Amino acid sequence: MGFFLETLFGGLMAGMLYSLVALGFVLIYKASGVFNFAQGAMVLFAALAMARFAEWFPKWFGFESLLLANLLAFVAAMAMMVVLAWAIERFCLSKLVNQEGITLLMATLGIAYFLDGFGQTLFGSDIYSINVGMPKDPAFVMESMFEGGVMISKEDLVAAAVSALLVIVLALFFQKTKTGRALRAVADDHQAAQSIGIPLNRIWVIVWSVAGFAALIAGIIWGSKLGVQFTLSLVALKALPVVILGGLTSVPGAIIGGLIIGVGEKLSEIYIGPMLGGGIEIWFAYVLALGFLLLRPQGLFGEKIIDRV
Amino acid sequence: MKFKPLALAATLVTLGAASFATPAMAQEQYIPLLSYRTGAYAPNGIPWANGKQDYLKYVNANGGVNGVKIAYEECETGYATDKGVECYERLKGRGASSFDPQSTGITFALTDKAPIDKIPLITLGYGLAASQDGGVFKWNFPLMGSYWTAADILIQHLGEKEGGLDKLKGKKIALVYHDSPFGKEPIPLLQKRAEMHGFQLNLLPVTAPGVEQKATWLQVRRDRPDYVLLWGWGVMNSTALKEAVATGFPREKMYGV
Amino acid sequence: MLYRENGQFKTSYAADQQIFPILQDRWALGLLLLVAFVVMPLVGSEYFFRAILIPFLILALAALGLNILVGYCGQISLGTGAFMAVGAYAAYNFMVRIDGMPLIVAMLLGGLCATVIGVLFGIPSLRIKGLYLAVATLAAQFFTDWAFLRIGWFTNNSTSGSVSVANLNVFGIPIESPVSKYLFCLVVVCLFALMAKNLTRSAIGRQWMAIRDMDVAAAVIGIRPVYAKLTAFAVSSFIVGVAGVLWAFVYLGAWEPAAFSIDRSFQLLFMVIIGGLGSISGAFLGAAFMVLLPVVLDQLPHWLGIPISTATVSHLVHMIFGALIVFFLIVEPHGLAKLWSVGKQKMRLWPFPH
Amino acid sequence: MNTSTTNAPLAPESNILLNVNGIEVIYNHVVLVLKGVSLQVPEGRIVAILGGNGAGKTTTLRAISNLLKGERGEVTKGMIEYRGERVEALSPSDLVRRGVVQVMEGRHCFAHLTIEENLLAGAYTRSDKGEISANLDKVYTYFPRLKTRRSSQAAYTSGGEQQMCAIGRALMSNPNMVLLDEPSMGLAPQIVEEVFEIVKDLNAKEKVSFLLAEQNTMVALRYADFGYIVENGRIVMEGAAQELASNEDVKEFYLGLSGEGRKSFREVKHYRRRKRWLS
Repeated sequence: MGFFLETLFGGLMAGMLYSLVALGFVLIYKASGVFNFAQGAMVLFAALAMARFAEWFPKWFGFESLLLANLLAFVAAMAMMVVLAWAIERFCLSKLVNQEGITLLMATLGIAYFLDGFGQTLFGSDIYSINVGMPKDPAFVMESMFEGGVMISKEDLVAAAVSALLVIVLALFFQKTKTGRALRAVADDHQAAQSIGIPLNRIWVIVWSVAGFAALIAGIIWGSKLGVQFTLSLVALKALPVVILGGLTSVPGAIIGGLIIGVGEKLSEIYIGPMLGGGIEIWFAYVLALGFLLLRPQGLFGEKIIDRV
Repeated sequence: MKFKPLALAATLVTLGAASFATPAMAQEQYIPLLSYRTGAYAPNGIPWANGKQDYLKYVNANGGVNGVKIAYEECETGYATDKGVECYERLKGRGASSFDPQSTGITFALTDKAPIDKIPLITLGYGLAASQDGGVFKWNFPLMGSYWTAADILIQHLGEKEGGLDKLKGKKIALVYHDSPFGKEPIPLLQKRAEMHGFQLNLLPVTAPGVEQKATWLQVRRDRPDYVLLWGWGVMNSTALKEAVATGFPREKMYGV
Repeated sequence: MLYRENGQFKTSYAADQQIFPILQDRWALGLLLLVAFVVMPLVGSEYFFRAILIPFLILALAALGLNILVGYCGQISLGTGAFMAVGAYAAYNFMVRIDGMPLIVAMLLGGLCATVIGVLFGIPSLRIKGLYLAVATLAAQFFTDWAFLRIGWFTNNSTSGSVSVANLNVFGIPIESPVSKYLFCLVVVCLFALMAKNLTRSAIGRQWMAIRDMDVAAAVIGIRPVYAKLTAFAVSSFIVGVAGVLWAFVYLGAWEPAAFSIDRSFQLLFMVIIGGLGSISGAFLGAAFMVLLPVVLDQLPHWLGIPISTATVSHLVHMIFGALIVFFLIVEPHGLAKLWSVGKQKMRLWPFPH
Repeated sequence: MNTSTTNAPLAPESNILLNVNGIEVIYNHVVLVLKGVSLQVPEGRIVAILGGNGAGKTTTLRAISNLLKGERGEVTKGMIEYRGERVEALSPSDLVRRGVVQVMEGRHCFAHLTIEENLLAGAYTRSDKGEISANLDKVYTYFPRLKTRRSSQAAYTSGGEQQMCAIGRALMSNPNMVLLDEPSMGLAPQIVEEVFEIVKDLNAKEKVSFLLAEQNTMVALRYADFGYIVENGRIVMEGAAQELASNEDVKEFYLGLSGEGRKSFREVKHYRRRKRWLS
């Protein structure tokens, strides 16, 4: 039982991180109807920038404070993400207005390739570490109930809290503000939004910057857990089943979906995996999501796909 | 019409190949180096590629091998088999005297081609374990032992530590391995050893590229093995260490290749 | 000027409905086939065959298969690599387990197995649409990756999970030399291209396109979405499966599941989109673009004699590649084939602009 | 650039709000759709562009509101002036700020937003909270139906309600001039009348000028002050609405009324100029 709980918690925490990446997908999809495959590359790019700047700034400017280095690196990395958002809008999206979803999807794959190459050219392709002072050691709770207690990683707890906060802020932003409403309008119909005077380019820069921010947070958390390296861009693949499970357009969906996938894959790996030879978590998440989709084609929380002929 | 760009490129490629095919002169041996400085395995690939080049430079600086200098050229594979095959095809025409594919997967793909082209495949501490027997793959030359050697050394070391191989009886050893041909190579040997010495072998695969190990280490924590053999590559190793710390598994009981 | 069809009259329906109604197109195609079948084997170098032409042909075939699904029927799939893998491993098993199994039969059987799996994973398409479906097909990708790695039976219990084939022959002719491999692929690709072209011109092809353009409206006029979608999945994965067999047997010779990873799926989807959705020649153009570009970019510094580390080159190739993809999408979202046909249209009207 | 003399039959005292002069539009660098269209909209009037499918009505509106870019089209010749200012280079959003807003053909409501959210989204260019809520009230008084459906998702409302929502949404930006594309499309005759009544009302009470593109010539001419007939990318006829409605050719071809009963299609007149070869 104690072990089950541990697995459950482990899954929840992993799921929280998937949610963070999934959030980036949802944001961009909601506001521009683009299924952004570059989200993983953005996470990698942001994390690389963060890790390397934190390493370089103290050398360049000759100070030693870790806090200051991290702060400056965070600001610099965020600035890069905004510039990136602007560049993507300027050189790519603005020229692809009104194209079909699949064309936009391909364009983001192109962007992903570009970012992978660009990030590694700038920052190198070795493993780098991000140290933002997250606690590394495990904590044990409920020791009275189970032998050896239930182990929870403190790092995961911090990560979960940060993600939860981010999600609440974003949900409010979308539902309550004028810009949020404009973002949703743009997602529904580019042209109509344009016709009533919503400037597409500005909206897109905003939303890609916000997604860049989500990517940066995700990158920092993953990076400080596991180190920053090229493979970080593959976490996007882990987030995909989350997005389809939760629904492409739902911020809470990304969170709940992440948790379900996280828990589902860890439990399946540990309890079903050995029967099948292990390593099943990679496809289990997808099959789980697929199963859900057969019941609800728009995902758990997605907006109903409305077809009027 | 479709072939217009192709034909153009064809001329380009042949031109390129012609002008750069350094003929293997008597005083020079040409060795293509397949390396991977990009992709998921770059953290291992970069130092390896650098090291090899440094060594070749060192050999050349000391007058080469019996006066024969070594010319080398790098080709980036990104650890992908088809890129590796392309590199092989491209570089073999330039008079390659041997190939070091630097990847198990590429070695597999080239094993059938090498005998036809009569180019030795030199695998330094990786590649097909079965090629240890020179009769099986005549053009494969494993140096420095193979994965089997490595696995065996690990078991012997554990035996020593416990005070004799027979002391391994009843112990639990977990193999956390990269789920690919590379990671699976040592399994037959370890299974044999497990039979011989009566220890229990738990196989825990980690899906490539190896960033997702939470479940694996949770299993390690549940099973509490006496030793963990880590058969990882690239980013998998650093992740494994971090996850091990996060689950509180003692580092001195982990052995990596 | 040269490209003008004045004076070419169609005197029968058959003439009006032929695949290439314009005389110049027929000439061009004939010339192309002549070059492919006769000139190339005479002049091509080994590197050119092994590293460029063979992968180009095989990937073009796979892209062709994918284009039927994506371009003609509008069902996005990110699991193409998986269907290739199914074809390859199935054919491998037929070869290993049945003595004297001819290569062609194994190849077609491999394609059939891919068809079955393709239809199986196509079933969700009846309920799920668009991007949701795209991601759902990833399930096929990851599942087959895992299955071929993990289930020993598929790989004939090879300890490492890597399998190889040797001594290929067709009707007793060995397929070993680069030229014979090339010609074999070329024949297969030509046959399948002809088949695909005709399929898309037939009733079933029109059904696919109707479903693609508006499935509800198509259903209303009596097209069964179930039938149309599943046949598209079946035909597509059959072709893709055969391409998988060629990729594994003819190009690689020895392979592991990583040869059919998700990167392959993306690569093929790129080909289809860059080449042109819903066009047969688009598959070839896209494949040519995707195969040649990295090779050329990779060697460019070498030709120019710029000393630059291979890692940087590789990163730069990634960047240029990504940028070019975006560039092409901006220039012509409907792919190279569309660019080509716009060019043709202009040539027909030249020198008058409109 | 004083070509407006060629077609300025309007009373000289009326103040020209929008002046379109000889524009050509090419799609995708290949297809020439508008071949020199000129028209004017005086302040406070309703002007209709009439014509069949593919005549170039929508393209004209989009050229004015600068929504062509998304369709890969561009204005290659001619000029567009709004209150004497050249506006071809402005973004759609700048135009909305200046008071020109388009209601697109086929309504284009934001399907997943509620009616009220749709309306509020229309006020994106306005930042004054009081103004926005006043506008919202105004829209609700003109379109009482919308008020009853304010919290339902736009996709689930009827076609007429969606059209009203689209017009209402445009009004939220407080425009001087509304470009109205095919308001009658897909609506029941009764609803069409209702929509046009409201348009007339808005024109009379709020002094909003309308440029509307319409296939339904009969209704359009009844509510408009002035009309242009477009065929094949050219203006072929223009005049005050009553004049047009009483013109025999217009009656015959666009209104389906003719003095001598039904005619065969062979005798139907087309207002095409002599066809250039290879046009």
